[in-house]
Amino acid sequence: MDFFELISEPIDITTVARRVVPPECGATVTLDGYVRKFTKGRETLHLFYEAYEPMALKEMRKLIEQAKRDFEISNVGIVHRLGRLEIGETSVVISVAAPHRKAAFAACEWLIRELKRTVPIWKKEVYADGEVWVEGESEPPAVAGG
Amino acid sequence: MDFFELISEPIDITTVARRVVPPECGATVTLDGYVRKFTKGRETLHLFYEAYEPMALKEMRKLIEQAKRDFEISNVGIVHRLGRLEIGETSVVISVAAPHRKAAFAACEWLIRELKRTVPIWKKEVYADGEVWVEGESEPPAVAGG
Amino acid sequence: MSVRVLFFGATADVAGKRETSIDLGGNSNVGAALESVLRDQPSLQSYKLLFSVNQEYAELDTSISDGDELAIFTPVSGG
Amino acid sequence: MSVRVLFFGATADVAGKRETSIDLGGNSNVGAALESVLRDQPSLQSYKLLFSVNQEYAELDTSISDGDELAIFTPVSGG
Repeated sequence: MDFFELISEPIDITTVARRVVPPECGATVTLDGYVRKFTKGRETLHLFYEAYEPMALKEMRKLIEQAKRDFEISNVGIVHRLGRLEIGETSVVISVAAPHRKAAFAACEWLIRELKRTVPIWKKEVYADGEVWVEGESEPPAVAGG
Repeated sequence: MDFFELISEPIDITTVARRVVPPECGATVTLDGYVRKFTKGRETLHLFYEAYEPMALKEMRKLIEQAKRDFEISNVGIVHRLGRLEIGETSVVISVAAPHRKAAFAACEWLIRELKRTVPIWKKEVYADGEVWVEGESEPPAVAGG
Repeated sequence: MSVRVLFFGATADVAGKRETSIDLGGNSNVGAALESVLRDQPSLQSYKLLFSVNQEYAELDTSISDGDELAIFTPVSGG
Repeated sequence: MSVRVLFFGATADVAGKRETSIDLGGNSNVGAALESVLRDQPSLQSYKLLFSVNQEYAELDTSISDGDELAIFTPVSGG
């Protein structure tokens, strides 16, 4: 019941949140990330997300596997949208269902932090006077095996 | 744009999550609590929630005010459902929008913990062979002014 | 003086009603009101009870005035 | 041996293409492949670059074999 997807259509967060719910669970924590209108005072008109799709899906799968090892959670759903997004539209949803909400909060927070660090997706911000590919601020992941 | 409601109809969590989003924000964290099928191995057929409604709304308002003092968040929405709920239906949704997700996670986790401790709502679990009003496990709130 | 008393959840089931009214002397408090309620509803004694006066959490020594709304309930279990 | 090279986001814009192919001697690694790419695309040098080989993160000393898929990109910014 875990899932990870890259889609080009709008994300319905209720659907994502509901798909991770097993009968024994008590709480789902959902992170809904969306397009900001202002970044450092500059107005964004819209955004464009691009992924290295097969690798992004591999990395999303790894994140879910790691989260399920490290936290007492039942199911994880991750959906990231690609292509052009308007202001306020959801770019990413991460839902974590767990018997106890504490683990769901911790795992969801860990997953979004790691997703931004490891999943090969890039965001282009489009302004009235130009556009910029945003460079991630986090350290790249350590390479297993080198 | 904060809101707090007691409703008897099903809760649509996307709507709740969206209502807290201001243009400057980057993330919304949503806690979706729902009816568990099994509690301590006993099968629940359905649940019933009752509130001391005017006091519950007062306490919900206080929680939001406190959260906005203590965390760097923009908006909070809390919707708690009352009446009969079937297994898997959402009983409570808390959505917190913030410029940075860390504060949204922290505030949402604090809000659900405090809601369960302070907001006068009671849950009745109905089993095949009886029903029980669940007694809260948390300490009652300290009285201001005594 | 007269005080309105509300019950919810378990306390409403035990009391067999959701609301009652009690008469108290002047300068009363939650403790005195509770004693009066328990005379009618001794079964409530076996529950852990919380109180509010006019929809604010209260303790046994919180004072009560004529027309106040006292609620008696078990620890909350919403969420 | 031949290696397929993919670019994304900023690196695709700078390279002016999303994909290319390079020829390397045997027993090569990411560092050698990068040198080859930079000869054609020197502007990439001003970017912080990450690498993957066959869709797994790689470093400069990660070895590359014939037919491998090398990707060159800037730090990711999804979410």
